[in-house]
Order: sequence, then structure tokens, then C-alpha cells
Amino acid sequence: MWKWINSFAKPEKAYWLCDVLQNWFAVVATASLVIGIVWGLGFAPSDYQQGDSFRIIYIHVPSAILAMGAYVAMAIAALVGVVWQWRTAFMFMIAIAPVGAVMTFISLFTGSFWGKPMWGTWWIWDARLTSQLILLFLYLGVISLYTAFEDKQQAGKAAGVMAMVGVINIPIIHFSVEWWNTLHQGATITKIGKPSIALEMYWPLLICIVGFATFIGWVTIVRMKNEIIMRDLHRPWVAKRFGGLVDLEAAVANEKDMKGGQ
Amino acid sequence: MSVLLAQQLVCEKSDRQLFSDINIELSSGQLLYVTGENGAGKTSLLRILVGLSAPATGKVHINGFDIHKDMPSASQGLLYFGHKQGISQLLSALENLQFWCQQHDVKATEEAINGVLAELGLTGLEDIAVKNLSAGQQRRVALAKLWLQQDASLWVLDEPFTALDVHLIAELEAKITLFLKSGGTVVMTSHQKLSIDYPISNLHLDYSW
Amino acid sequence: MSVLLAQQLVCEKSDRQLFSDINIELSSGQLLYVTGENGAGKTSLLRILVGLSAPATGKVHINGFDIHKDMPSASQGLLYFGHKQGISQLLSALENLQFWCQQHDVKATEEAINGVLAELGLTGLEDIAVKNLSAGQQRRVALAKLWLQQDASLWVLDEPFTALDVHLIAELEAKITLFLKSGGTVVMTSHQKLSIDYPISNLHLDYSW
Amino acid sequence: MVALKSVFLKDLALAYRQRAELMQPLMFFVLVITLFPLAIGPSPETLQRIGGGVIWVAAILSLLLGMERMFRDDFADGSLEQYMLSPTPLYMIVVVKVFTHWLMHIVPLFLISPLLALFLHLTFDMYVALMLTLLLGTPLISFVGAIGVALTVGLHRGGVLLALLLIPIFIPLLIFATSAIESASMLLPYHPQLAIIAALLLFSVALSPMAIAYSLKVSQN
Amino acid sequence: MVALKSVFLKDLALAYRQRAELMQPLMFFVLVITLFPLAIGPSPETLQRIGGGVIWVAAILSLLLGMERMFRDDFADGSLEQYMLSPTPLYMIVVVKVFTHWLMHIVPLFLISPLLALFLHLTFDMYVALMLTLLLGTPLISFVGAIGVALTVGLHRGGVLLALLLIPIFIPLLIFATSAIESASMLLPYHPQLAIIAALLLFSVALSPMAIAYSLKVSQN
Amino acid sequence: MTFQFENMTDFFNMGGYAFFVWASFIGTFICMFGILFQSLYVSKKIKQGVEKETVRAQRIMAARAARKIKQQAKIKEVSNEPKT
Ligand code: HEM
Ligand SMILES: Nc1ncnc2c1ncn2[C@@H]1O[C@H](COP(=O)(O)OP(=O)(O)OP(=O)(O)O)[C@@H](O)[C@H]1O
Ligand SMILES: Nc1ncnc2c1ncn2[C@@H]1O[C@H](COP(=O)(O)OP(=O)(O)OP(=O)(O)O)[C@@H](O)[C@H]1O
Ligand SMILES: [Mg+2]
Ligand SMILES: [Mg+2]
Repeated sequence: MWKWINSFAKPEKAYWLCDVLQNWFAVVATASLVIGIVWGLGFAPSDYQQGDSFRIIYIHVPSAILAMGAYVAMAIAALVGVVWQWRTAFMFMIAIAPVGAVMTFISLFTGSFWGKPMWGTWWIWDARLTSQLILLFLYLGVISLYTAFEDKQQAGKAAGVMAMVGVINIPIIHFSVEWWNTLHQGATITKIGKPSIALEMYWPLLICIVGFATFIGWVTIVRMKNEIIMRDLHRPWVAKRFGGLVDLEAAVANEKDMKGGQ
Repeated sequence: MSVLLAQQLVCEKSDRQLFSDINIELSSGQLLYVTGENGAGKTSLLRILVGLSAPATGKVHINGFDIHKDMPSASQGLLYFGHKQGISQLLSALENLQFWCQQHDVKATEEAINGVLAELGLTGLEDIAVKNLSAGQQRRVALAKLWLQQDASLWVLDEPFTALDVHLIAELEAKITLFLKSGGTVVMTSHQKLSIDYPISNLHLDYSW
Repeated sequence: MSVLLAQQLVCEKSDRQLFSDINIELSSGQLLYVTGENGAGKTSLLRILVGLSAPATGKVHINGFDIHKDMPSASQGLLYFGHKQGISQLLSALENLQFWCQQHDVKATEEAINGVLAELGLTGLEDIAVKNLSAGQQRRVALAKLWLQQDASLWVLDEPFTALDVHLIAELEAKITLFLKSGGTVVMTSHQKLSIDYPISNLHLDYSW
Repeated sequence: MVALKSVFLKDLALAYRQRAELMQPLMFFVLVITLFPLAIGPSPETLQRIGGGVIWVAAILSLLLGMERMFRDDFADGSLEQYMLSPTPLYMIVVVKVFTHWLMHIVPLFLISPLLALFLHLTFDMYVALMLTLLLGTPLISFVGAIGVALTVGLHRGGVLLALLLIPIFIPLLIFATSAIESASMLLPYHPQLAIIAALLLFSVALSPMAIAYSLKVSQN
Repeated sequence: MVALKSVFLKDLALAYRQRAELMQPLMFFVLVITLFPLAIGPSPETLQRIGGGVIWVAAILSLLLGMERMFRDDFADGSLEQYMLSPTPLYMIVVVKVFTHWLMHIVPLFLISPLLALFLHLTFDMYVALMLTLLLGTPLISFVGAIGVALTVGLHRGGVLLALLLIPIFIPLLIFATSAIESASMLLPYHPQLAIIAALLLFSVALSPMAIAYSLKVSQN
Repeated sequence: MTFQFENMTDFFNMGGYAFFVWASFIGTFICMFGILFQSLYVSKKIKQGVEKETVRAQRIMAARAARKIKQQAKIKEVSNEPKT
């Protein structure tokens, strides 16, 4: 088992896995996003307090939760990369970072567009909102650090350290509603035990969460494949697969012959 | 036992493979002369050998210790001299060398250091901040370490002759020969011809893309 | 008329006089070879000659213009090649040279530049950012200017051979000879022996304190 | 002209190659602004009152930090030496470089500013005043700042020193700009302040290129 | 031990040779703080309310600017390579270096702070709280910040990037520190906040040396 | 499981919150499609790049071989000279 997992440290194997998973993720993501959003927008009952504005929940909550989830996934990948020296772990890390950043951004602006009708303001400096904004900056920091390095091997390690240091922000975001009293809603869905929300509203939300999660997976896989090829550009397996012509060895051998002949 | 043992070294920079399958085994009293064109990867190889950068695959043992796992023990008898000189620009030559001696457990009095500096033609410049010396003079301060460290068993020198004038090149070559004869091991690169009266094993790195 | 005329140059750094009373007069087709130990002041002299730093006293005229007063006219036919290479690390070799040509009113098509780069052994590396090339390869990109600039009358080269391998040194020496024979003037420094088949006038700077 | 255009294009190309880096002063700007509500407390009235000042301070700081890079690379790789030895006078090249730098660093700042005005609860009038003062004030910062950059370029560790040299010089600018925004918040006219800033700008554009070119020559020595 | 002591002495000597530079972050600190009364208006109540926050923000920014230099010179001249090849483990050397840096950069800040408290009309209780939070918080900044410095030391143009990486991480610290000062201004107890900061400090002192050493090795690659 | 709105106009009106609801949904879709298409586009670009790199590698090796021949020819010339 362990050996089998370890074999995905090889880019070639990881690429194969990505190829296998990609279409599954694409199908599940499209289907559940369509179902969840149509259900949420048209068929879920409207909230007695918030009216129809509450329908924003079907994108706000999935994106908010998964923005944090993606960060944790990224940090775990970084840990794996640093400890076991998996090259592919760093590739996963940098593949998911922009996706997570986009999710964070979505949660920020949907929250903002929800806050205007509900709280009467676009933005307020409360703990949850601020810490979510910081999450965006943590993502951007990891990405900037990665791009700043020339050597991507080095870049992966450096950005990995940064990603792990930033993890402290995750519990702060989650518990911010309890530590500081704020305008923002407390935990309803992520509460342990029974969710305190009507089931007709709950189901489409769950489906949306699944949709967002698989969507993140899908895009991450595509990006990871890009990353793998980009990093292994000069390895034979890439050339064999995409290059078409590989006379590189021939050229080298040719040159060596000439030197030998002299 | 071999002083330096490198197995199956592969080096990758960005997405390019500089070299692969380098195997080196050096025992006491051997001189390895690494040659190759600009960009062939000489500096990269040397930095891997002393543990400053990690190879893509492969292992390096110095005096029996794995340099990438157990750096403090492996680097005990190692002296590396790279493109960067490892001396602080703001300190004087003397202070720099005193500090270096304390770091590396080398016992050397101030007179000893001054003596070495004099030997290298830096009399009178001992207490001037290094940044005010010329390129070649700075290089000499850094080279003084070779004169000070008595109990090293392996020298790794990356283009030690750059920026030196002819006299000093000759002196340095003599120093290297002496060290080899006393049982030391040397790995070095240079673009100049080496005129040392000692058997040289050559490692040529081919430029590959 | 003399191409380069320097009178009574004195150079002081901090509180030290590097050299004094340097007088140089070079006419077309002459080669001045400046030698001296590390720190003797070769670089300092060359930078004064091209107007990049000001002498304590003295004047420099190039093609009849005072370089410190009227830099744009005086530097018309001048090509300076210093310790720094004057190429942007982020641009490719081709872009760097194109930019340099535009700056210096040199008419050179892309093919011409590519041709010169190929001559210097940089085929295939034309569109890679310079920072990804090795020290010697970068040096070659900078040297390509010597091949491109056709109507310069004075070359000032500060250690042009550093970091180059043997082949290219030979080629560069040939290039310099060719330029001299076509009526150019050259001022250069180097720590290596110059093997040029052309009369050399030597200026030795003594190390002084 | 060809030479100047090529300087412009080269700097654009360089900025494009480092576009990730181009975003950094911008993110720094946003971060410094978020620090304040956190440190001072979230009450909208307080934020509104200090908003204009905070945005200006953050703009000055982030421009200063980004500015360091204006001549640094050219100095380090010797391009600057080549500029001096080229037939085009140095001060003209300098104008082009400063202008390009301003263009690359200020446009993102303008794009993000509506968002920040929102964060700090600025009114629309204050927002307009802020934009106008930034539009006139930032080129002034670039031109005067460039003198400082040119002076410290040889020192390798310009960052803080640069900020120190320049912040006192920018204090008058800051005072006029914030007073314009304050007038706007009270719906009073603020032409006089704008006129003063504009005058300062013209003055600096006229004089600073020579000063910058001279400073660059000095740091070569 | 001899080796560690010599690192300490060397860094002291280097700092002393550059003592003019040592003053820079301090002057930056003072300048940023003086910018505020200018940008916001001189009313004592406003200043008192925002005073603690402003001092903390200024402290973070000025420490960040000075921090860049922590490993820069050693990296540039190759001393860092020599540290790695020396018999003393790197993380121990790193602790000494961070500590020395903190000592050299924070003491002047403490010396100047009574003056600034006066500028900003802080009460005595607020002043005590400010000092206590600074005493506990600034080593935290140094240790965590050193990770960022180590990561960016090979990039040559760390300045802004460094700030960008570190400011988000310091924000929780800032929140706790300012909330302590606010409690002090209302004569409420503020042990809980101090306890949290102290806990963070211990945590970071325990873990960051390894992270710093690892990052430095990565930068060498 | 019933449609909650009387008619489509009602649906698009979202109980008076039309702007906020539709703006956030549309914005979300733009972001999601943006990142998806950017990734797919890059993947296409990279595969083209792989071919370019192989071509480059061949060019470099060919040019180096050519140079070597030229240099050896030169050396031969030199070594031949004294004999003749
Ligand atoms: C820009 C503004 C906003 C931001 C940054 C934001 C951020 C977040 C985050 C990060 C979460 C996930 C928390 C967790 O799982 O621990 C979340 C959940 C949630 N948000 Fe928001 N939010 C914003 C505005 C709003 C508004 C205006 C409302 C409604 C009035 C709202 C309602 C919710 C609800 C119901 C949840 C689910 C709570 C749970 O079950 O944990 N949010 N939000
Ligand atoms: N970070 C990097 N990214 C991409 N390529 C790199 C990087 N670092 C080094 N290289 C490449 O590695 C090659 C080897 O560099 P190295 O410094 O080892 O050469 P060298 O043999 O020491 O050459 P020289 O004689 O010029 O010193 C160079 O061709 C360079 O282009
Ligand atoms: N800013 C300065 N302050 C003090 N002394 C300086 C300064 N700059 C240079 N020097 C001194 O000037 C002398 C000459 O330096 P220069 O670089 O001209 O030497 P060089 O002949 O080119 O030597 P090399 O062969 O090593 O390149 C050196 O001895 C150096 O100590
Ligand atoms: Mg090298
Ligand atoms: Mg020189």
C-alpha cells in the first residue's frame, strides 16, 4: 500500500493518475453544479427573514468553506513535499494555489453582495471578513514567492514553507465568529451534529458543496498536468509523449562519435 | 577508506539536466581536476559535492559521512572555496580570518594570521575593511584560509586562480602540490592550464542541453 | 589627430593616490596594453578614460572631444567593455543586442545579430533570458557588440578574456587584431598573456600606496 | 527619438517579464491599508475621517518601495554605463524611464482604489478628490523620488535609507492632498490645493531630470 | 560555544560599523508616526484613540524594512556557505543571529518610545501596555520574519515581497496587541491578550529556527 | 419540490434582490470559467512548447557539432603548416 502511494511521487505515474481522474471530476462537477444551482435558485424555499437574497448561500458557503479546504490541502501537500521530498507534492501545491485564491475571491465578493442588502454595508472590518481577506493574501503570497524563484525545485520548497506557516490563519477564520462577536453568522452547517437549517435548503447546499469541491479538483488536475509537463520538459517520457521527434540522443551520439574519431 | 565518494550524481537546474551518472572516488593524495566549457556545470557539481546544493538523485560521502544528511560531521575536514569568497566586506582581513578560525575550530594567533597575510602580499592592509581592497586582493584574503587550516583532508576549489596575478598563481600551485604531497585530497576547476608537478586525474563535463 | 589623448591624469580613491601623471597618446591602429597587479588601478584608469569616473586632475580627449565635458560627442566612436556586462538579465540575447543597436545607432537586422550569435557559439540560445546562461555565455553575448559595431574607432576592454574558454579567447584575439589592422585603436587590460601578432605598447601601473 | 522609444519599449518589456513583481507594490498598498482598520478599530466614522490620509500614506510607502527598482537593475548589470556612453543625453533617457515606471506602478493603483474607498467608507466626493490628488501627486513622487533612488543606487541597500531621504520631502504634498480630501468631505471646493500640487509637479518635472542624471553620474564614480 | 559567541560578536561588530544604518529603521519609525498627526489632524482624542495602533503598525513596518538585512550580507559574500560548512549546526547559528538582530533593532525603539507616547497623548496605562506588548511581540516578529527573510534572501529584490509574505502573518499579533492597549485605555485587565502573545512567542521560538535553517538551505541551492 | 416563483419575471426579479443575487452568481461563473479556461489554454500552449524545445535542442547540438568540425579543421591547418 505504502509503496503504491509512494509511486505517485514519480511525475510520470502522477500524470497517468491525473489523466484517469480528470474526466470523472469534470462530469461530477458539471452535473452537481448544474443540479445544485438550479435547485437552489428556483426550487428551494425562500428564507422567511432574508427573502430571496439568501440564495447567495449556494455559492457563498461552498466557496468559503472550500477556500479554507483548498488551503489545508495545499499545506498538507507542502508538508509531504518537504518531509518525503516528493516533487509531485509541490506540483500539486502550486496547482491548487490559484484555484484556492479564486475561491477565496468568490467568497469575498459574494459575501459582500450579500452583506449589502443584509447588513447595509459592503464591507466591515469584522474578524471573519478580515481573516478571509488575509487568506486571500496568504494565497497570493505563496504564489508570488513561487513565481519569484527561477528554479522551480527551489521555488516549491520555499513556497511550501510559506504555505505551512500560513496554516495558523485557518483556525482563526473558523473560530473568529466565536472569539469575537461579529455581524457574521455563526456555524450552522459545519457544526458537529445536526445542522440547524431546513432540509429543503440543506440538500441543494450539500450538492453545491460537492460540485464546488469536484470543480476545484478538476481544475487542479488540469493545472497539475501542466505543471508536470512544464517541469519535466526535457525528460524523455515527455518528449516521447508530446514532442513527436526525439533525435536528441542521436545528435549527442553523433557528436561523441566525431570526438572519438579525432 | 576513500575521502570523497560520490555515486550516481544527477543535477538538474530548472528543467534542464546538466549532468547525470557522475561517480567519483578519491582517496588521500589524489587531485581531481574538473574541466568543461562555460555552463557545463562545474560549479554546480562542486556545490553538490560539498553539500551546498542537493542533487536530483545520488549520494555524496566525505570521510564516510553522508554530506547531505550529516553536514556538521561530514564537513569537518572540508575546505570549500567558491565563486563567493565568504568574507565580510565590512570587516578587515584580520578580523575576517580570526572569525573564520573561531568558526572552524582552527587555533591561530593574531601573529600567525598576520604572517600568512604577509606571505600573500597584504602587509599593511590587514586592518582595512575588505571592501576597500581590489578584486584580486580580496581573493587573497579568502585564500589565506588555505594557509591557516592545517588539518583539512579535502579541499574543493572553484576557479581559485581567477583575478590573481602570475606570482600568486605560482605560489598557490606550489601550496596545492604541498598539500597533496602531505596526503591531502583536492577537487578543483579552472579555465587555465594547471602547471603542477603531480599526477592529475581529469574529469571532463560535457555541455549538454 | 590622436584618437585618445590623456594628459596628466591623477586618480585618488578615498584618501589614497592610485596613480599620478599618466599621459597617453594613441593614434589610429595602436594597441595599448595596461598591466599591473591586483589593485594597481587598471579598472580605475579605464573608467576615467571613457569618462565614467572623474579624475582628480587631468583631461581626456577622444577624437578631439573632451570626454568629461561633452560625453555624447566624445563617446560616438567609443566602445567600452567593463567588468559589468551592460546586458539586461531578463531580456534574451537577441533583444539585448537589438536594444543596444538602437541605442547606439547601429543598423543591424535580426539575421545579422543571429549570425553573430551563431559565430560565438550561441545558436539556439538566442531567445532565452540571459540570466539563464552561464557566466561565460553571458560574457559572449556582451562581446557580440564588438562584432556588431562596425564604425567604432576606439575599443576600451577591461579584462575581456575572463570566464571565456580557450577557443573563444583565440577568436577574440583574432578579432582584436583584425580591428587594429583596419585602423582601430584598442586599450585593454588582462591578467593573461596576450598572444597577438601585432605591436603592443605596454603601460605598467605600479602598485602604490 | 528611436533611442528613447527603445528605452520605453525595453522598460515595458522588462516590466512585463516581471509582471508578478509589478503586482507586489499594489498588494503591499492594500495590505498596509488593511492594517489600519485592524489597529485602530472598525468604526466607520473614524475610518472615514482618516481614510484619505491612510490611503495617501500607504500610496507613498508602496511607491517608495517599488521605486527602489527604478535604476537598480540597470546599475547592477552595467546598462547604466552604456546609457552614459550612448549618443542620447542621459537626462532624456531618465525622463523616459521615470515616466515608464510611473505608468507601470500607478495604473494598478488606480484600478484598485475604488475598492479601497469602499473599505474605508469614503464618500463619493472624497473619492473624486482622492483620485485627483493621486493623479497629480504621484508623478511628483516619482520624479522627486527618482533623485533619491539615483543617489542611493550604488549603496545596494537603499530601501530604508531611500524612504528616510524622501518622506520628509513628501510631507508638504501629503498635507495639501489630505486637506483637499478633507475639503471634499465637507463639500467645500478644493481647487487651491490641487493648483498647488500641480505647480509643484510642473516645477519638479522641469528640474528633476538634470538632478537625476547628475546623481547617477555621481554614483558611478 | 566559542563559535556561537563569535557569531554574536561578529554581528555586533558589523552592526557597529554600520551604525548609521542602524538608525534608519528607527528614523523611519518616527517618521511614519509623525505622518499621522499630519494626515489626520491634531485632535488629542483621535490621536489617543488611534495611538497604540499607529505605533504598532509603524513598528511592524520599520522592523520589516530593517529585517531584510538580517541574512543579506552573509548571503551575498558567501559567509552563509561557510556557516553551513562549519561544525556548528546551522539552526543554532541562526538563533544567535536573530537574537542579535532583535537586540540591535529593538533597543533603540524602546528608547524612543516614551517620546512617541507623548506625541500621541497616550495615558500611562496605555504606555505600559504598549511596552509590554512590544516586548513580547517584537521577538515574535523577528523570529517569524526571519523565515520570510531566509526564503527571499536569494532573490536580491526581497523588499516588497517580504512585506507581502509577512504582514498577513503578523495581523493576528497586531489584533491582540492593539486589543490589549485598548483594554488598558479603559482600565480593564489585559492578561489574556498578553498570555496569547506569549504563547505565540514560545511556539515560534521553538519551531522557527528549524524553518529558518531549512529556508536558508533552500536559498543556497 | 416545486418551482418557488410565479413566473419567469418573478424569478429574474428575485424578490427585489435581483441585482445582488444575479451579480454574485454571474460573477462567480465568470471567475470559475476564467480559471478553467486559463488552465486549458496553458495546457495547449505547453504542448506546443514541448515541440519547440525539441527543435531547439537539435539546433544547439547540430551547431555545436558544426563548430567542432570547423575548429578541428583549423587545428589541422596549423599543425600541417610546419611540415609543408
Ligand atoms: C464579505 C463578506 C463575507 C465573508 C468574507 C464571509 C466569509 C465566510 C466564511 C469564511 C465562511 C466559512 C466559515 C467556516 O466554515 O468556518 C462563511 C460561512 C457562512 N457565511 Fe459568510 N462571509 C461574508 C458575508 C456573509 C453574509 C453577508 C452572510 C449572511 C447574512 C453570510 C452567511 C454565511 C453563512 C450562513 C455561512 C455558513 C456558516 C457555517 O455553517 O459555518 N456571510 N462566510
Ligand atoms: N537557476 C538556474 N536556472 C536555469 N539554469 C541554471 C540555473 N543555474 C544554473 N543554470 C545553468 O546551469 C549551467 C551550469 O552552470 P555552472 O555555474 O555550474 O557552470 P560552470 O561550469 O561553473 O560555468 P563557468 O565556467 O561559466 O563558471 C549553466 O548553463 C546555467 O545556464
Ligand atoms: N571606493 C573606494 N574606496 C577606497 N579604495 C578604493 C575604492 N575603490 C577602489 N579602491 C582601491 O582602488 C584600487 C584600484 O582598484 P581597481 O579596481 O582599479 O584595481 P584593478 O587594477 O582593476 O585590479 P584588479 O586586477 O583586481 O581588477 C584598489 O586597491 C582598491 O583598494
Ligand atoms: Mg563556475
Ligand atoms: Mg579590475
